[in-house]
Amino acid sequence: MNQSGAAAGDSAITVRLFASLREALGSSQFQFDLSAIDETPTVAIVRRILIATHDENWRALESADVRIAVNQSVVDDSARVQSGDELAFFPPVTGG
Amino acid sequence: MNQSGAAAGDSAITVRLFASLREALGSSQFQFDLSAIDETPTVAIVRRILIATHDENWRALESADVRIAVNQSVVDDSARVQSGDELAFFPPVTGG
Amino acid sequence: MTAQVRVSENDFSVDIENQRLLKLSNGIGAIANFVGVVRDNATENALKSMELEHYPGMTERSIQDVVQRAGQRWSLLGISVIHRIGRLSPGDQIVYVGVASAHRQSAFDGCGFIMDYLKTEAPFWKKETLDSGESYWVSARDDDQHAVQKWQS
Amino acid sequence: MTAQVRVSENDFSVDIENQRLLKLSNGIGAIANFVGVVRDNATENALKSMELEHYPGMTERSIQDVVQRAGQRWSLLGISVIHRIGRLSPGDQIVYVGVASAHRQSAFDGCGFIMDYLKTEAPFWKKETLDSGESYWVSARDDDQHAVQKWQS
Repeated sequence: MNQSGAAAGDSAITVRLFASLREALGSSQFQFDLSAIDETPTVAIVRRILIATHDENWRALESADVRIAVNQSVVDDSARVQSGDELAFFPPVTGG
Repeated sequence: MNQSGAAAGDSAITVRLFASLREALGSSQFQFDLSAIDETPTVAIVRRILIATHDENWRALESADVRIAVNQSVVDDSARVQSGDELAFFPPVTGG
Repeated sequence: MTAQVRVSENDFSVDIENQRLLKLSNGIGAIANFVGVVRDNATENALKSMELEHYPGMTERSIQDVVQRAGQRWSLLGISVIHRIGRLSPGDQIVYVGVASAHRQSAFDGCGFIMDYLKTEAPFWKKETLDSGESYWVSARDDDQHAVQKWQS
Repeated sequence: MTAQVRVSENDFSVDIENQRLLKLSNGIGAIANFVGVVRDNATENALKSMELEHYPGMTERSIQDVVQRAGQRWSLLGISVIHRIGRLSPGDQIVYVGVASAHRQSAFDGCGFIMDYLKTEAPFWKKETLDSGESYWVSARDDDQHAVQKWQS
């Protein structure tokens, strides 16, 4: 994938990770460039690429427990993302 | 009925009235002597005597709405009272 | 389970009462509260004041009875009920119920149960006075009689 | 119906928030409150502190969404929700829900509904640290998933 500056700025999404996922994956937020793939990939495709391009820990993203939000609304992994979107992965919520 | 001092003291109950009943009957509390009647009359009998020996307003005691308590526990008019008891009549409660 | 019941002319603080509840037990994770407030019912003529009459002794006893029934029915860690008497104005607090538990559902259930039975069993009576000077005893609501039925199934 | 949602590191006063609710509308006769508290769950090893992480922006949005659904479902006169974030200690207040209504049943229902959905939808995560130094993310409870089902019938 092309993660170089200019291209990423043009057609990137922001990926955010929270709580136990953030700790397990060692990252809270990063840009993910869409320019090398389908311009509006599903979350399932983005997730598959993230797992393929990172270490073993990232398989945690595949857990049935993982919740997904696009632009701060909960979706399932068939939802599509496009440039500028915010995609978040997080564990089941435990507030209140 | 013998409502004279000494006798009433020996075998009397305290009758209490609350809220709209208190206002309608113009009394909040009085002694009722049992010595001239059955020593353990039912509340129904006491009520009948109270109505018979007072003015028309006291028919308010017959209303189906009127609640009865003996010694601060809710009962129906078949309950019996004896000397020293506290008998209360009141309208449906509206606290809270 | 520790329970506290108070009938008083004085106003109360929910914060202070909840902090007292928290001190009654370890393991409290949830407090359900109910606060009753003097509502201005009148459509044309505003409410000026409300007078709360009660049956001293029987009020405390009947609230304690309701509170103990709630404590037997649910796993609760503390209950506190305060009911005011005397003269109140629109917006004034009338009644406080605080039910503490480990988790929220039993706290909510206990709090609702106590209010439903308090409304139909505790000997309090409200008399309202309007700005016009007219005053009347508040009528019991059929809704309140129906409300307790949901706890009897 | 007016609603207020706040996510904050600061503690709250139930009294102050309830008084704010009362100013939102005429005709309020009932306020149902829920207060969540940091519970010491540990049996052998006491809880030292709790860290509350959240998803800024989405938390406020998801609570507002739950609050609006409650306001559409029941006849309510005001809703206020405060949820704390950051580091908390055992006994500290975590969440405040205040639901104002003319009569108590809709206030109770709205308050229970908001808590049940907030627990399953609002993006907050609790991490507990014990006196031993051990720390762990709190697991979601199956009970919380079941709790929302009662509102879906």
